[in-house]
Amino acid sequence: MKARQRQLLWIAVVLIVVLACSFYSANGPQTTAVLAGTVRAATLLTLGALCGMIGERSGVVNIGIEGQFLMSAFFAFTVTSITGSLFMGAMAGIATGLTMGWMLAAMAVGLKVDQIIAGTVLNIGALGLTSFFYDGSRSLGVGKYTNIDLGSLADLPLVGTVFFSRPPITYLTMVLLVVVHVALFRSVWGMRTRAIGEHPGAADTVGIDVLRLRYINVTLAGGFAGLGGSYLALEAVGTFSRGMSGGRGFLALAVMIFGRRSPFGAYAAALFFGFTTALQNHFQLNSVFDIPPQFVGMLPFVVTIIVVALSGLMGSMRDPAALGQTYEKG
Amino acid sequence: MTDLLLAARNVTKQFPGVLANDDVSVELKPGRILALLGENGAGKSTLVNVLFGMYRPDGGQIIIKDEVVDLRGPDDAISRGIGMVHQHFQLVPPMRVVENIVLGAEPTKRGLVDLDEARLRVVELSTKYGLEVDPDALVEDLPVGMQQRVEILKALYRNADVLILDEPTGVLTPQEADHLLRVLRGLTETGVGIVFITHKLREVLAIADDIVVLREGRVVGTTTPDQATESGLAEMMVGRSVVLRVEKQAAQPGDVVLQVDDLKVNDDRGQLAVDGVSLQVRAGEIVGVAGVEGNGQRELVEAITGLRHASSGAMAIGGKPLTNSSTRQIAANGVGHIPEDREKHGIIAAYSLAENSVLNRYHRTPFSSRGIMHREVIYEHAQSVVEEFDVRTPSVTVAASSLSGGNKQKLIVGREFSENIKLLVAAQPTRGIDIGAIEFIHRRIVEQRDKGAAVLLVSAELDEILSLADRVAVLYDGKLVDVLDANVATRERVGLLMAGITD
Amino acid sequence: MSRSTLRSVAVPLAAVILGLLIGALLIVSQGASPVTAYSSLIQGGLGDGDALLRTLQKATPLIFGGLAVAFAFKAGLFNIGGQGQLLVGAVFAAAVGFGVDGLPTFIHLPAALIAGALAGAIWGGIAGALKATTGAHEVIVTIMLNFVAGNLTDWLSANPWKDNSGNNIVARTPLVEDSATIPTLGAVPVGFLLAVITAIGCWMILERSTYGFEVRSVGQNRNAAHYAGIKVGWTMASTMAVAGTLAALGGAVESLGVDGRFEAGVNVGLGFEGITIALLARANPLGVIPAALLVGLMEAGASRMQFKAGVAPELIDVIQALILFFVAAPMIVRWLLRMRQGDSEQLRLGAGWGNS
Amino acid sequence: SSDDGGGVSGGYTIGLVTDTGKVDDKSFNQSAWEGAQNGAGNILGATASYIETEESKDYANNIQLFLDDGAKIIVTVGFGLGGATIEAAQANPDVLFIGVDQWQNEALPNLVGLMFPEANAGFMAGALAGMLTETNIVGAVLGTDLVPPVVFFKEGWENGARYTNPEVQTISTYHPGGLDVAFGDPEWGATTARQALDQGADIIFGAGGATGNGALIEVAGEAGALCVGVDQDQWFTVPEAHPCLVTSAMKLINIGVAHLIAEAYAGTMEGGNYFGEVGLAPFHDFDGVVTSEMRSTLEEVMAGLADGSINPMP
Ligand SMILES: Nc1ncnc2c1ncn2[C@@H]1O[C@H](COP(=O)(O)OP(=O)(O)OP(=O)(O)O)[C@@H](O)[C@H]1O
Ligand SMILES: Nc1ncnc2c1ncn2[C@@H]1O[C@H](COP(=O)(O)OP(=O)(O)OP(=O)(O)O)[C@@H](O)[C@H]1O
Ligand SMILES: [Mg+2]
Ligand SMILES: [Mg+2]
Repeated sequence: MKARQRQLLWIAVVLIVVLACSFYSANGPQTTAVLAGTVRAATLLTLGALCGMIGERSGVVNIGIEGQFLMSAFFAFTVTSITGSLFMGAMAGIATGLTMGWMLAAMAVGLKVDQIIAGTVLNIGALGLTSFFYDGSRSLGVGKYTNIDLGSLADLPLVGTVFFSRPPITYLTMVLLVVVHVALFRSVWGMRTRAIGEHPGAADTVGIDVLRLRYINVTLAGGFAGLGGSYLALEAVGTFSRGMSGGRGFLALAVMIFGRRSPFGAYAAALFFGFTTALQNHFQLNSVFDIPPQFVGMLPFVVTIIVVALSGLMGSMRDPAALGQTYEKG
Repeated sequence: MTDLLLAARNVTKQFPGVLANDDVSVELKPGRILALLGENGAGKSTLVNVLFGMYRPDGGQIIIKDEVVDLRGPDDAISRGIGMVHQHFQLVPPMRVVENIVLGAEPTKRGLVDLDEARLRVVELSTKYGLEVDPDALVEDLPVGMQQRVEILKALYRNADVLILDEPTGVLTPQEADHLLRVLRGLTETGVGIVFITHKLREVLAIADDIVVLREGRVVGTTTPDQATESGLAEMMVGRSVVLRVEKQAAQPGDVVLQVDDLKVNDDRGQLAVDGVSLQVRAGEIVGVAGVEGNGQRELVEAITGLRHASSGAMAIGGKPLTNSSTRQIAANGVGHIPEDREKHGIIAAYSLAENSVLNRYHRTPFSSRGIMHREVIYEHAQSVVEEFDVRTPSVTVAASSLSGGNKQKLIVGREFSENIKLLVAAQPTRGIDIGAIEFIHRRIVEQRDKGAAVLLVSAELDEILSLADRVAVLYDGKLVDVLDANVATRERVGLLMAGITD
Repeated sequence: MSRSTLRSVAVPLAAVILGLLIGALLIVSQGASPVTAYSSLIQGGLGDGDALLRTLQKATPLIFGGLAVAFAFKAGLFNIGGQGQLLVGAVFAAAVGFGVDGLPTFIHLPAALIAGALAGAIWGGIAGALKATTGAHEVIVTIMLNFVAGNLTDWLSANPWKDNSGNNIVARTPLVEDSATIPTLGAVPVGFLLAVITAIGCWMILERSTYGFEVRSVGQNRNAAHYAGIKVGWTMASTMAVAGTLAALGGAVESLGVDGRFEAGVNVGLGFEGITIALLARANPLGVIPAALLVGLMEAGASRMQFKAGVAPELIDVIQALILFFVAAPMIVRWLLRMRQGDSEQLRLGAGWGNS
Repeated sequence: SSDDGGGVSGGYTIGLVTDTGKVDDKSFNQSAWEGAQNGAGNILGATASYIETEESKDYANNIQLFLDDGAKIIVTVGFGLGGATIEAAQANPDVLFIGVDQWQNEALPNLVGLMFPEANAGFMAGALAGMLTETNIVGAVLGTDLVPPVVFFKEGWENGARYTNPEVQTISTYHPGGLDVAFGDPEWGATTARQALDQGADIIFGAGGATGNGALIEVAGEAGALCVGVDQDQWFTVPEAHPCLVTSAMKLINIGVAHLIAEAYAGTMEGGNYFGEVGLAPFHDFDGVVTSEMRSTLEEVMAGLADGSINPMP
């Protein structure tokens, strides 16, 4: 099965490369635009998925990613607007994410509040607070993060624009993907994290402090959503507006599950979703089909449902065994 | 050399409403094996959990290597050289053997887990103690016997010189159990001290140096194997005399009730687990299915009871073909099923005893009609099951999760026996329960047989098969290697068949 | 009132008070008066017949939405799809409501409700059936279906079912016929009564019927449910269909009893609030009623609060989050009230999450 | 005049009810609110206050709150409030109503619908874009086709571009999601604007609340690309867009509202429809970019639109 999956993966990769190249030779700018849009739309979803993944791997469901995005975007924006420094803003976003993560941990791990409730508290609270305190007269002032070309790589056709001419948080996200992958599957922390998500009792009996590790992980994971919020306000958009996360925290959750709770899986799922989004814009921009935008707009969602169902048929994935359960010692 | 490896001095542990350990004192010296005996709920697990730092005692002292210690948690105990193999394995199923063994004490290289180093050490340990395992296998793919080796290796990896084993043989075949006992003996020769909990008196007499018997949280006796007998120990545990042999008349087999023809069944991973089994069970007889766990027993039972799809072959009950029928249809044809895994299949922990007592017949009259449940009827039914089957519980409205293992089992047996059944499929019906309850359940099974039911008994417990079955079928690698009459089925002969040796 | 009822009411009550107290701090931080704010909030929600009517109207879809989440929880399923289910229910009920005429009320109104309910059953059932047959996680599928439903209903109301009369330029259907309109009795909308009856019905089904037993068994232990002869897949699929029906009824009642038509963008967010309501109610169908009334009251009074005290209506969201937090973390409330810890009062829903 | 929510009983009160949205939305609610404040400022002792509608079901109630408070003039913003406003006007003949973007089929004496020929504004902006583009690709990132003014802006924009530049390729896209998110999704606006830029567009029209603003800000980050705002002079509402904002296709809601308030106060307001002004915002930093040739073309276009010789939506 493992080998079969790997085989399928390679076939998919080759297919994508071949298709991309042939489309590129047919219409360069449009192909570049679609693929660049794909990669771009994937960043936020990936950051959210990383946040959710670390929580779920530790046995804690996080449905508060949406709220974490929104609150972090708000503070990233506000701090940048006050200090005039994008870096300070980005840091503030991460700090906000960590704080939101800590609040989730305090509720779900410390106070043993039901995890779904804890996440919902974050979502409603963030929407309410950011809307309540948002000051429409503020603006970023310094302009948003702009693309950094990676030397001559950026001049390559197609991949240059798609991968090597990107703003900083996008690059950082790609680095973090690798870091989280290595940490999760190779490091001591990762091994223990996976253990407490699958069988906290077993971890406990070998002396791992389950509650403490969950506390730490859920808090840390918030940092990824926080970076996502910074991305949203400082890199993707360049301002704040009420409810600007627009359900992407939930989409990130879907992407995480779809990507089988692994960093690269999630990235692939996010790219896939980003692709359907970019494709749908492409169809409209270039009047490829003459159908109402409402139908074109369904494309990413319908395709995702179909793919999730098909991949379920191909071999269902399993949730971490202890997911959603409060751990009681003894 | 230390004198006392591990000791409890007047340990008291109180749970809400239960005094689980009451002024308990035990001692373990280097190179010795201490056996803890007692019926379900006597406080054995509680005591060893206290010794391992999982629970904090409410009173008394713990002594490790001549030193009074205050254990803050298992890591404290581990760092002092205590290792424990829990009653319910504490392994992470989707992780590799080697990962499970080093978890919590991982060797590292450049900040990452050094699995190569870990693998080396695991192989080294397993050859040294005769505990062969494949370090890269996923634990979830391993049979229980293997999983237990992993548990023991886990303790040894941490340089334990005290090994606590809570009911380690409960899930093993006789061969595996014997092997384990030999391994434990070998360990004591290196100076390791062992605390050993079991319900099997034979094992205690075979291996222990000291025996401590608990009842209702108190030590009721301390003895040694040369002074003790099986019946004496049993009486000390239960507080009354216990019949260890099952009293039964010769079987009076009637018509064929269960007919299985060339059945093939796959396991969870899609591998062929039951490979063309044909079998008959007649009314009024008990057919025991012996076999090392993982040789297709589970899949066979699940296919017969409708929990699992058979890929080919046929199955009929009372002449009615029911291959791949639903559990409900099969039950409706007079089949009672005591499932192997009571927590997984047999009960719903959050449900009350009353709801559990109708778990697979809530949809029938008199428990419900036209889609409406009749709560009074269900309540009364549960009351009668509880009374008749001696389920110890304050009331039938409490959640089943509050019952002890033995009492959960009695509830299930009571439920399955509360109707006239043509066929009883009993899988591991007495696993993990104490002698008193075993005696009770065995008597009930024979009673069913004598009322004319056909009984298919699957057990990893060879003694149970030999004492109950009228015919013994042996499964090996998914195939039925032989069916013996009880009078020719000796321990040795069945044991060899279980190992796949047919001649 | 017995001691135990008193205790079971004490925690939610204290949670509400604590939420309002913290909310008062926010009001003060904005330079407004909490007393004015809260008194106008209550007046706006209960002050007169109109206010009461609006509170009940707002509570109605919240009850349905809360039930849609709570019912699915019982089978261990997390229905985030209330929004989509509500939308399809609303648009199909409206379509039958305006598209057919000449029918007597006792046929037309039920027909419109059933049309909405069916649409919701299908919408929820898709997620359930996919879960049962392919293992597709219901959380993913219901999230995606929300987006699809939003687009679909927008399109329907802007194209085939658009109100082309007079000066309408908006994406909305024509008004439903009188014979399909849910009436109001004084200050009490009949839709609200329907919601209350539905809540009681859900409770009866879950606690007293064999189907409820099956649903709960699947939620508690799928393996044991299978052992007990319950068709696990069918139960999951049907539970999601029931949940979809419940949410859709909320939408149908909005179209037929409150708005008089379906209009794009009008029912936004209603479906998501069901999650809050279900959680506030601790997934108990009967608890959904007071939870929805509380939230409905706050939402009905929010405009007046802004009008009189100048406090932005988003404050309501913050207070809701706080109340939910205090309800879910009863030890805090108990500690404040010096109450003894209850045994197993802690609510557990998340356990249903990790068992796909 | 008071500039926050909260009714002030007594005195001459002007009430404003927003569509679902906030008075600081940098868009039509904000513009209308500015108009109401200006209108009140010109009347001695008058105060203006607002209620922000949370849910469209509250339209009638929110109007009623002002009626109960004795408001003399009530401004309702957005076509969504059309129905509720007509009902309130019929029930309260003594109160004057101004309905922004609300077309009046039948004139009521106390209700005026403030309408704008958005297509004209879009056409002018498009005409300018057609002249400014070097790649001959102009893009539009729009709210939703479910809202007619957005459609008018878009059609006008495309036709205007073609009018001055027959070679031009117009690439436009509506937000593909529901009405609930169409105006509040700057992330999509930005991503889509980028996709249009990557495809070669060098001037982009952002029309759709926060969604459109996202597009403007994205273009601001692209050296050499231009953007066009909508509704108000977005130079002032979206300062982040300064690097690219060449103009905005304005519908001067604030001026229209203030004007109608003055008429209402003076008792000269006539029921029915009133057409407010549309036009292009100043070019600000891009004054030098717009050549005098372009300016004269724009003037011709404006004249043509005014006398009907140019049809912005043929
Ligand atoms: N965590 C707990 N909370 C409450 N009561 C407990 C807990 N653990 C054990 N008990 C109670 O303490 C008593 C002793 O239980 P213990 O597990 O030590 O029994 P045991 O001798 O190991 O039984 P068995 O043979 O079934 O394993 C029982 O009455 C049990 O119900
Ligand atoms: N939280 C708890 N509250 C009450 N009793 C408990 C609790 N946890 C465990 N117990 C009881 O502790 C005892 C020992 O638990 P354990 O898990 O060892 O089960 P057991 O009785 O040994 O059953 P098994 O046959 O499955 O081994 C049981 O009687 C169980 O009911
Ligand atoms: Mg025990
Ligand atoms: Mg036991």
